[in-house]
Amino acid sequence: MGLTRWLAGVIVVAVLAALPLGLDAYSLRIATGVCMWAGLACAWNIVGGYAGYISFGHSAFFGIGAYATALLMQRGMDWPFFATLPVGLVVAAGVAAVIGAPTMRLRGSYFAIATWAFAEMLLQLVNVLDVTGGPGGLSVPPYLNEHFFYYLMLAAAVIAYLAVWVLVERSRFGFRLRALRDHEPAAEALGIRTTLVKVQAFALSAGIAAVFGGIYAYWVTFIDPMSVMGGEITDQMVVMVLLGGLGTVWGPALGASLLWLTNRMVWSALGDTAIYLPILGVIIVAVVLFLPNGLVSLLPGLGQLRRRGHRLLTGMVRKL
Amino acid sequence: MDLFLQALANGVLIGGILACLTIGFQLTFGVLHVIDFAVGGWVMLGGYAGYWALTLLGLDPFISLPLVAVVFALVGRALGPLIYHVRTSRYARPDLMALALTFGIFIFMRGGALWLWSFNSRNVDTAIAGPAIQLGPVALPVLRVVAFAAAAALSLAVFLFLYRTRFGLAVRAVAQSRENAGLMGVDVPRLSAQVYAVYTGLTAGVGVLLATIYSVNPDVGVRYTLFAFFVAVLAGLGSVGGVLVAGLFLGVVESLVAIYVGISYSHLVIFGALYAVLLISPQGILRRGL
Amino acid sequence: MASKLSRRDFLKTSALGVGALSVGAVGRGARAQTPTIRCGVVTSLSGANRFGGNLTRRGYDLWAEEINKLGGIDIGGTRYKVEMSYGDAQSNPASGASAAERLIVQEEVDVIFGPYTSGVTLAVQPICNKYRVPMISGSAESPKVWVDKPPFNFGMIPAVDLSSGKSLGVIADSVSPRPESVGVVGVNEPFSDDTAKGFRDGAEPAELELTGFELFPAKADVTPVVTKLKSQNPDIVAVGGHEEVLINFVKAAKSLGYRPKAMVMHYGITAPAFADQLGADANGVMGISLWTPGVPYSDDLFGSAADYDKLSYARWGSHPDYTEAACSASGLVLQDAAARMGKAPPWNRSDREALAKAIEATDIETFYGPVAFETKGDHFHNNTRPVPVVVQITDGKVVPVAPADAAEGDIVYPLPAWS
Amino acid sequence: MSTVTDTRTHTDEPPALAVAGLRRRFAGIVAVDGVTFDVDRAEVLGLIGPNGSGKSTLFNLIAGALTPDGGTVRLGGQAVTGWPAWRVARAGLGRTFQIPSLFGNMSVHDNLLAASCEGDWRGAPERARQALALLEIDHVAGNLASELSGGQQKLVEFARVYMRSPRVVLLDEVTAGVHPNIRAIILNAVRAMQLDGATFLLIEHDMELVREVCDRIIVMDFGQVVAEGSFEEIAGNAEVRRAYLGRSE
Repeated sequence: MGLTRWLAGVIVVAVLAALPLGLDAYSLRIATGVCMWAGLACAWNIVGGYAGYISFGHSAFFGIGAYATALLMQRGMDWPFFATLPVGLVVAAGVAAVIGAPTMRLRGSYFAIATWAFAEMLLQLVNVLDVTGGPGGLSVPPYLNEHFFYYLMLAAAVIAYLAVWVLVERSRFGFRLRALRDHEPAAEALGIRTTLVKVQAFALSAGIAAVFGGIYAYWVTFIDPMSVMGGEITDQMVVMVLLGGLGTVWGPALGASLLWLTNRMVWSALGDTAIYLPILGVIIVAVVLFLPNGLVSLLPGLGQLRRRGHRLLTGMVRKL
Repeated sequence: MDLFLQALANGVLIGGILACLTIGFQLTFGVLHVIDFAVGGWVMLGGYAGYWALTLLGLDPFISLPLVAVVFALVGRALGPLIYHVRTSRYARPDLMALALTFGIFIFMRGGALWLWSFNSRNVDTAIAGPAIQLGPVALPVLRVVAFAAAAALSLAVFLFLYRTRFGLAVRAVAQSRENAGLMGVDVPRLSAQVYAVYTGLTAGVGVLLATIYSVNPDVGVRYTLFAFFVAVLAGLGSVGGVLVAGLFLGVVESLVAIYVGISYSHLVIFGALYAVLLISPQGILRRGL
Repeated sequence: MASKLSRRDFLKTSALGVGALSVGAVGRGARAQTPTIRCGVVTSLSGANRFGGNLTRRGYDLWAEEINKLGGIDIGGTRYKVEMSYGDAQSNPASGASAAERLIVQEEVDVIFGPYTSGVTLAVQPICNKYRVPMISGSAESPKVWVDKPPFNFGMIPAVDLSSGKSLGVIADSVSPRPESVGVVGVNEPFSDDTAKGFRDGAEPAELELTGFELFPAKADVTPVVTKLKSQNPDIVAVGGHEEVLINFVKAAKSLGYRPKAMVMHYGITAPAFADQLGADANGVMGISLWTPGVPYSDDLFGSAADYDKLSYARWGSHPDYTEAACSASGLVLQDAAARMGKAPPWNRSDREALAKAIEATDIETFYGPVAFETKGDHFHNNTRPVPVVVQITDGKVVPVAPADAAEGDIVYPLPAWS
Repeated sequence: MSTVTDTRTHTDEPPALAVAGLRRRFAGIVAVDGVTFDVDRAEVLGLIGPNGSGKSTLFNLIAGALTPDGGTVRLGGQAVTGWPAWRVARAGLGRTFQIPSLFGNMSVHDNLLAASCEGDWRGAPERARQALALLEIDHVAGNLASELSGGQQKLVEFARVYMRSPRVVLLDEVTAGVHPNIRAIILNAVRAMQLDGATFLLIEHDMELVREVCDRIIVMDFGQVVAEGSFEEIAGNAEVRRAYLGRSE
């Protein structure tokens, strides 16, 4: 099993790594956006998919990362970019841990409201503060190398997915998470310290989102409250994961790629994306009603195909 | 002191309307166990309905209000079974899937409104206007006073309905225990859809009131969803009685913070308070049964 | 060209479906025969700022249509047509940057006409620097846009800190008895907050006592704001905001029976919606405009300011405001600079750099007014020449009332009680 | 796995589970009202009583899912009163729920592995093999838990308890409504664990089963223990008859 998986993974990553050879700067920008959204969806999925806690406040963590990077790179601070990412990660994870400990005692719907309230509060805060530039936002010293940002987003996304795959699919941590998602009292009865596990998951998820926020700030070179903390960022994450498949490894990547490419196509074809929002709404409703396990559940043959491929491959390896 | 009284009056007038806005939301939670993210969406659509009734039919919003409520009740009656279906489905977390469903509906409403009517605000003018009523040092805008009265009348109607009719008895029974009410012969799916209809109709009606006071644009929904959440959480989710106190409280707090702390901080304070209430007492501070 | 195109498309479609995005790149075959000057417009055609965004687009388009009627821009005796392409910034900085990159890379534009909002402008500036593409902004009024000395960006409208503050002094000096105090409020959003800060900072030079300064969120109920102002009771109330907030503000003031002696707003009251929605209640509200159809300027393409007003009205069905005028004048700047540079299109990287130098040296008069860009200081590349005019709504019309040399009507002060 | 060192010789060792004066009220109703009893090591104690007599609340209080208003719970001499459920579980308590509580979106095998997250993780696959064999569910190991029949779910839930080798096991109506074959498998597993030294407290309505496996029985009504003794003693107890027959269910 492992061999085919790894091989498939390596092929996908190799193709993605070769992508800049065939794309102009603009198309590469879109590919960079796909990587970013795939990473954000992956981050959201840790809490929303694996732990079963719907967060309506993840824009806050994306924003924390973006503001951490932008603030530390302002004149006078002049931090090197890569030094700012761990700061955003740690701050976001810390904030998530602090607010997560009490909020994650709340049952699902309350948690959703609490995270939403938290994100809106933070949005108001950056709007009011002087240090964040208020509504006028912050500029970041530009570094305009589209290949750099593509590879950086790609690397961050690959690391995020690997982290999820290793931590959630392959380790005790994942078993704990999925157990508490499916039946919290039963998980507790098996000795799983659910509140702690939830907080860990929330912090991990927030940290990953913050890293993408940091890269975003450096990439776009300008941030303001609405563009990095607006509710639409959370909306997109939720929809991407729901569409791809809640609590699956590759579902978020699938959902993110499809939605972001659709978004950009609608945008460049119609020159207007007002229609995009109602489409998002319809997708959510349709997925909840008809496809609760997301698009990945439409690929039942996938496992079979993989098994067959694996048999073929191991047979070949043995012959060699 | 004059300023304080004026701020208090502003807060009470708006708070009463916010309380009315939350009643339907609470009924829905009590009976369907669904947190309807789209509550602000119904307010927004109600406001637009009032606008179109005025623009196309020339109806004053206070006349079109019942009409709007009936139309949206029908819409809610059609949508209710879907929500009931998801809530009682065998999904891993039906409560969250139902929340996600209403979230999708909300995005659809907002996006649809943006797409159809774009970003600009619409005024819903009414014949009820004119100078403020001077009550000593306090100026009471006529329109707000009338809207407050209308909201109070609507709230009273809902209470009479809940406590004086057979239907209301069934609603309260289901809110107590869905299983037992079902055993007692209540058609729970049907009743749930009917409650959802009451909720959408009532909320859209309040949307008309709010549109006359402010104006309506596709983005107002988020704000009203926030207010409904706040009032509901403070009152205790599902509690209809606590809503009146919580609504007035929200209105007054927002108004006082705006005057004495700075209006920039009013949202910050509201969100912070909502958050604190959730943490300190998720069951609500004014928790009382339906 | 054709072979390059097919290779590019081939690579794209083969690249894991991302190729599906080459939508913007198709249909670029005929370019080789008649060289044109390719202009990109990056502005918010959707999103929260779509109205302003579409105004800018109208202004840019009107210039392009007019110049193409003459056969295009005259460079060394030959006329080259202008070809416009558009990128929607969705009122979002990241989308603005994407749009700019698409226009530059895929549409190969030579020059960009800038966004409506300052935030998007700030995100597009680095893209212009990277590809050495000049950007002329007919909007974007935040002073922040110019602080970092953007080498390729030029702004037609004086930053709002220059316009809103000065206007208080103009009003104070134009009426009697001279007002003594001003209360300033503004929406906490880009532009509006800069406007409010401009008013605040202008109070002292205008010898007005500042009774209060407060920013409030865009979605907030303005009743408390009005309540507070009423208790402070300044002579002049100055509001920074877009038309929607301004409309709500006037409604709230009326509902509480509050009427200050003067109400000044900045941008927004000249928008048709303001007078339409408020009706008689709009009368008496003052605003600031950097251009009105009555200004005494003219140029060869559009004629006088009044001619421009007529032309624009005929084309779009509404009277232009100063943003549209500044956007149309942006084209005049390009026209003038291209002629002075003297190089026929197609332009390469160094030509575009030369074009930027030429734009920097602009010193012309247009129907919009004189245009010359600062070359040092905090308003680097900002055209600070236009003088703000105080306008007042009288019988539903926007009438310039101060300073005296631009006035077309009498200033109403103090305002009469609400009808 | 377990450490069976001839227990019978140490008669003065503390009881495996000791409950004393346990009390809990909900909004005015006293659900558990001063319950006291001990369970010895490797003993099987049956807990019977009409619906609403407080049995499940008692379970939740012992397991830490609810916090008692008063009284103590000791596991092998260690006070665990008021501990959260996860901590009680780590102290050696295993339980099943009245309504099957499997991790529905995980396979049967993963359900078992999840039980060893906080225990012998390395040995989990081997232990899972044993559990699957003992409860005869090898053939559904790869199935999603939510796709199983009701009886199979009971088996998996039991297997999950078995995974942790708990010293004390609480079983809540573990054979209610299942096929006789499955009932036999569960009984067999109870005996196997009992041989390894596990102690059982089980809520049962199935009197046949109670007679078969329980060493001792306590009867609850209105939140209190109303009788205690062997099956025969209980069967002849007038109090019990009144509790069951005097009140319609």
